[in-house]
Amino acid sequence: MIWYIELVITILVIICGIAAITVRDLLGAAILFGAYSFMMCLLWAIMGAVDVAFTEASVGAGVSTVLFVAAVFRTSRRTKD
Amino acid sequence: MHDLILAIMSKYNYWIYIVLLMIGLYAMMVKKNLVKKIIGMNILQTAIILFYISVSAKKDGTLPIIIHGPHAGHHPVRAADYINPLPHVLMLTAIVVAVATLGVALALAIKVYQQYGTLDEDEIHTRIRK
Amino acid sequence: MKIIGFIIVLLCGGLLAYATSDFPYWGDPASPASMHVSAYYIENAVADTSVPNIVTAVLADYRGYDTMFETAVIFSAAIACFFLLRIFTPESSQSKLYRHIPTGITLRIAPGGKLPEKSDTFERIDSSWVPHDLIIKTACRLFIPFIQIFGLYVIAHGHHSPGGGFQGGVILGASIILFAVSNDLRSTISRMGEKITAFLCSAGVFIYAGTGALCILLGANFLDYGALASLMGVDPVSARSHGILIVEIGVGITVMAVMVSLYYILSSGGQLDEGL
Amino acid sequence: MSQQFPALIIIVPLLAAFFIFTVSWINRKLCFPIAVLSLAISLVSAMGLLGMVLSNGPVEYRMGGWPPPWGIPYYVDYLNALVLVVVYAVALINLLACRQSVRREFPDKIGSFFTLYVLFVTGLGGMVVTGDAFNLYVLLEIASLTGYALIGMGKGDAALSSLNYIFMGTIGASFYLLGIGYLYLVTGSLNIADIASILPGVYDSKVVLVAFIFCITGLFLKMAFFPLHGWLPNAYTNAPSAAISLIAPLTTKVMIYVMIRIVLYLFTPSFSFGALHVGSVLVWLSAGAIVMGSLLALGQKSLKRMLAYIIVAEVGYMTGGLWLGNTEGITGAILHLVNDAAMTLCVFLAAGTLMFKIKPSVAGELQLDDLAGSFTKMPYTMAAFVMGALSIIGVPPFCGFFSKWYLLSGAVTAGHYEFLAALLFSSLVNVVLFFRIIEIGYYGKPGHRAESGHSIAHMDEAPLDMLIPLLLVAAGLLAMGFYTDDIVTHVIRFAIPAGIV
Amino acid sequence: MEIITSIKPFLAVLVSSLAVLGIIACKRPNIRETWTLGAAVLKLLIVASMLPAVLRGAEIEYTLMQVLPGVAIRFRVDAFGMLFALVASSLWIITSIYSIGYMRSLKEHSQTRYFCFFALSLSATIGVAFSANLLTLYLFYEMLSLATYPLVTHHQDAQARSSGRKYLLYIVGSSIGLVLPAMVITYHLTGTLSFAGGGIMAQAASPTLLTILFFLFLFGFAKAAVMPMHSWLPAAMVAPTPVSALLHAVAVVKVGVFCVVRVITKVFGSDCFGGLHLSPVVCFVASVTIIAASFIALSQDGLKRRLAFSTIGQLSYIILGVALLSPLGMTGGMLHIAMHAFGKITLFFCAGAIFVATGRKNISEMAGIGKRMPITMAAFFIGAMSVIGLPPCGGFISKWYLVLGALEADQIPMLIVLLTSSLLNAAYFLPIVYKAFFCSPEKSLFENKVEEAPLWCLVPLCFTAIASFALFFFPQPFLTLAKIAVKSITGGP
Repeated sequence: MIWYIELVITILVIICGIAAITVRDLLGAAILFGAYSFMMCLLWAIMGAVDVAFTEASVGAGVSTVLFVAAVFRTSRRTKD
Repeated sequence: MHDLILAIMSKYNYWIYIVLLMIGLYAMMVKKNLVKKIIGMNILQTAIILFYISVSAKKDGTLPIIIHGPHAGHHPVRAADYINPLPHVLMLTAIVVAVATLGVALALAIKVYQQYGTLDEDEIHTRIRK
Repeated sequence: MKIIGFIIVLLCGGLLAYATSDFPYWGDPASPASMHVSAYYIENAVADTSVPNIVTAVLADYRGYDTMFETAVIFSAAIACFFLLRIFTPESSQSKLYRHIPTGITLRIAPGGKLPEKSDTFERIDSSWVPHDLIIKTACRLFIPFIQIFGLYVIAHGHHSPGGGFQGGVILGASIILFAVSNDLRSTISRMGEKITAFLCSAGVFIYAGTGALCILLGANFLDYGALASLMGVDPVSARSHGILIVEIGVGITVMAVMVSLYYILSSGGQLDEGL
Repeated sequence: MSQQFPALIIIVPLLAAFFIFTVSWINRKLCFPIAVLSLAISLVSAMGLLGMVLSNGPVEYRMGGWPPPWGIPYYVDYLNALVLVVVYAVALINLLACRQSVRREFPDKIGSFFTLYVLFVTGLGGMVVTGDAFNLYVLLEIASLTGYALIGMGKGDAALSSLNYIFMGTIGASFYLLGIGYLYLVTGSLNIADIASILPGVYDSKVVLVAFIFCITGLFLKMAFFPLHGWLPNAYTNAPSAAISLIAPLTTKVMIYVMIRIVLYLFTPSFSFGALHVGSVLVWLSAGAIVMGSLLALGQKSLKRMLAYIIVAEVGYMTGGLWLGNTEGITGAILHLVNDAAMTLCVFLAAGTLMFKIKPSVAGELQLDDLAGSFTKMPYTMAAFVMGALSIIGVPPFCGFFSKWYLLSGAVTAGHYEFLAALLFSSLVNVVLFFRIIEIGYYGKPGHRAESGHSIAHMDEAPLDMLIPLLLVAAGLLAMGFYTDDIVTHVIRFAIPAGIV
Repeated sequence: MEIITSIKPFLAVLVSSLAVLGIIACKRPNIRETWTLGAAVLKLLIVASMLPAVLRGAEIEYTLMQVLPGVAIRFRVDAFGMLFALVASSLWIITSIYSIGYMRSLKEHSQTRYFCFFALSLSATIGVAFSANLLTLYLFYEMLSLATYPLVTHHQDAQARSSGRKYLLYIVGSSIGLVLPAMVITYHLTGTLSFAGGGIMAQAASPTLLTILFFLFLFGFAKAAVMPMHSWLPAAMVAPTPVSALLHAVAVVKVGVFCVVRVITKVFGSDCFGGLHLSPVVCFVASVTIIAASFIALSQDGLKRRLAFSTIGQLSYIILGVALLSPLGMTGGMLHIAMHAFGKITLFFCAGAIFVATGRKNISEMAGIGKRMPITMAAFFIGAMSVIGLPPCGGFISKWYLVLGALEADQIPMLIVLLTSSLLNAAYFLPIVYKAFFCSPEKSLFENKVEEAPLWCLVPLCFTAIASFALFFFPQPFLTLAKIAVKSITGGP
């Protein structure tokens, strides 16, 4: 029952990961990275690592994204690759 | 053939983490934009965390929190019932290290931008040569 | 470069895949990783520390030394950002924007120019100012207290449920960051200044390491909370549990302060003047 | 109290770091004394620890009172007691020397500088004494993070090169973490001694092989072994001189110590030298590293950059010495680790002192030509520099000669004549390098820089509190040369595990 | 043979290094030079005080410190080392007196540095003479190379720079590139580096390896100026004359020869050396050097350059004598160290005196100078005779022993070489004397009243001239020392 949810999340993780390093807008990349972290944290929650998932949700999907946005806001969104 | 499928299916988390690690490494080596490199760095670290978590997983094991409280019966704790907690602990530390590195890297990226006015490595190098 | 990088990446991937064929099956309870050390933790955590959440027990007691340095890593990250990016500029050296609230006119005060006197008709605004959305502001004001209470709960309840000092600290820090995002940086800093965050940064880790050092003074090894029993007047096992709580609080304080100060420095590019 | 020494060497600087940062908001003048005091206490306890080890064997300290492998133990044996003393001595001497230049370079960030400084030393010290593979990773990250920050504050392209260093360093650390994870997968333990005891059962597993490859590759990245040295020269050239004279002597050396620890004590010699046959390959690689490092150093115009490439070559010395896999070679590697820390400290301190007095013609980078006439203007600094140079060249009775001697005889014993040739080659290249500098300082007339827009009139001997530590180190080079045999017979001989011919 | 343990050898080495502190400390020239002279005299006294014991056949030993397993920094005074130390330390006094006069009358710059490194190089020389094993030898050898660099390049101009480069390239390059690996291999083969009467190499390895090792040593000690490692010596003549006099007629070059002799006699041992059939090869190399150097010397016009090439030739006499492996030949070779030192230093002093008085360096400009500077040129004549090997001068004795040695080893070609080279020596020295005395001087010598050099310069050269004259009649104690040394090597009666 649970396995295809896991499969979907797995695929989503990889997609988000690839998207985060390919989109040509750094703000978008930051947001995609947040999504990636969140998917990752779901994956870990499924594997039973609740503490790690909790941390990743608050750090990876939360603070890291904010820091990325702040940094992009201080520099520039423009990128060639 | 069948057991090959089995081998692949039974270890698919490991394949995922390898793929993610390759993505992160690729981004760090090939991408020219510094923030992209930093994102790649984080993907690399999360990939390794995923590996550790996969190591810790146990079939039909429950969360590493001992059943307790008034309703808990007093049956002995068996290690096979609970997911291996040690990698979780290590990975909590690793996540912290990751975010710390991220902070410093972003600070340096901002400093670089203040200095050269761009985040693209090639442009920075042309500016240095000038 | 692209090609070389790609080759190296493939090499690493191939190497890892090559090793994977010798891995034990996924989730195999008999794999050596699950047998040797971790089994001991699972079976004895409650007896040793009376903390049901094994992760917390291992994190803060068995491997408490790691966790102390994990906190020190965070701390040093904050120092590093401060050291790298902080720019001390005198107040009157950059031009400022003021907005006349009744008319909505924005006036720019040149460096060294005379500032309007403190009154509610003028408000200082950022250079990249957008009119604040009332709904967002109010909603954030409503949420923040509950977020913070939840953060405190996560810290305090780490013994029995997922969570602990680190997660709770991040949540607390996130709440403050949320406030800074919904309002502006200056008003946040006026509530929680740079010195306070710096002090909290050191204080948290100081609590952690100090607890350990206290154990040394009490004649035990470093971080051996059992020695605190004589101070607390409880048996060593629950003394360990209390000690874990203390260090979790320390971790929480540090992490919160660090997250906030990281946000301050990064979002303002070092001036701590205009934020996101 | 003496049984708490292993904790004290780490705890005192750690607490001091937090204290310094808090105090710096109240009174900046207090930061320096606190830092000196804490490092002095650690140095004393490190020496006491060495004494304990010498008198009654290795010491074990259990953090939190938990017995290994469940808790995190500290094992202090002959090897890391020695390295520990070196680390803290270098850190303290450099700290004493760098006060003025810190005041000049970061007037309003003194507090955070000293905090980072002390944290960096703490990380290195912890790495040296810890007996837990994962704890080593955490400490490694502390040392690296503070190192990035210290380097990033330099002039010129410091920020960029430091960012580059972060990327390389993180890849290296992650590889190390991955390798440890693989080992954990097959052994289920993180304690170095415990892993070493379990490992022989699974030598033939591919996992162990890959774990070995990733650990060593990560460490090579961190220690700038030749093909992976790209980050080092830029980072070391642009770093502020107060920081670099700490980082350059210690970082690579401690990483080499970690490699020695991993190779000899984690994957025991029977695996490293016996089961897998990479020894001679790595010796060839290090011979190449030595030659390339020396050649690249020849091409440099900037003083620090040249010294940085010399470090790359020296890393080759020690790696090769370890992988020769015989007693002389490993003795040479360990001895050279100790000596090279002192020699590098000496030359980098001298370079920092010169930078303190001479205004470089290129921003932030002291060119070789800027040294014209320095012998007449700053005789004592240059004397110390020459002593360091002679030690690096390997002239008796300076300590550099004896470690090189052990390496050479190890190469002869193992029959690796290419390594012998590489060592001699780099010695000759060092002669050329340093006498080029000495010629410039000796023949060059200070006046001729006047038309290039720099008046050297203000150039004179450095202040005493920079000069005294420098001369102290220079004298230490001689002393260590004379007492080589004591170091070897009383310490290093016991540091080499049994089973090495 | 009795072994006396005494700190004296170490003191003899140390004393001039300690004098350096005094020289640096005081700024006033007079006190500075007092320090130098005092140290020189003290050194000579210490060395001389060990003479009786050595003449008695004893050896004095002092171990400073153990540095490598089985290898210590150890001093050991035997007859041969005593001979060399005696020569060097006695000539140091004279040279310091001379250099005081020279430096002052030419008003050279940075004399403090000059005297410091002079003292340092002297202690290095004595250290080489007294060293008891290869490591100590190598230590002081390197110290000498580095300490003489500032002396050679004293003038700090472009020429000095290039010559200094050449000097370092040859000396340090060869010692690191050739001697160091040779030492390491020796240590690996034999497990020790200390000198022994019969050598330490006997049957230690295959003859090929031993032969290679020997040539590494022979050419590695480039200070011996065996061709093709000779061309640093003429280049080093840019140094001030006292430096050339002491270092390039006595200390540096003789140290090189000394090292080679030590390697032949004490590391390989005469038996092993003869067993490898190296003797004819080395004799051949040496004789080629002798003849070629003499011919080149003929073509040199610069006085100091001519002296330099003559030195190259004379050095190979010593190597030749020892390589003959015949007792008389060895005696002659060792004796030649002393004899040639006195003769050659006289010549250099004269060259310096002429330069001080007239500022001339080339032989072609010295016509009739003898009429103006009779004493100097008389001394020059004596020195020349001694170097050529004509009686009644010290040089004759050593050369006589060499000839006898060649006969004893019935190496007739070597005999021919010796005689030819003597003729060549005469050919390149006597014309100078002839021109100086019997050619009509050119005007300029009369116009700017050329006088004898100042007394500070004149007295030393007269002294050395008389000394090399007297050594013909009283070759003691050098002859005795040489005989003892040879006996200790060959073990003969």
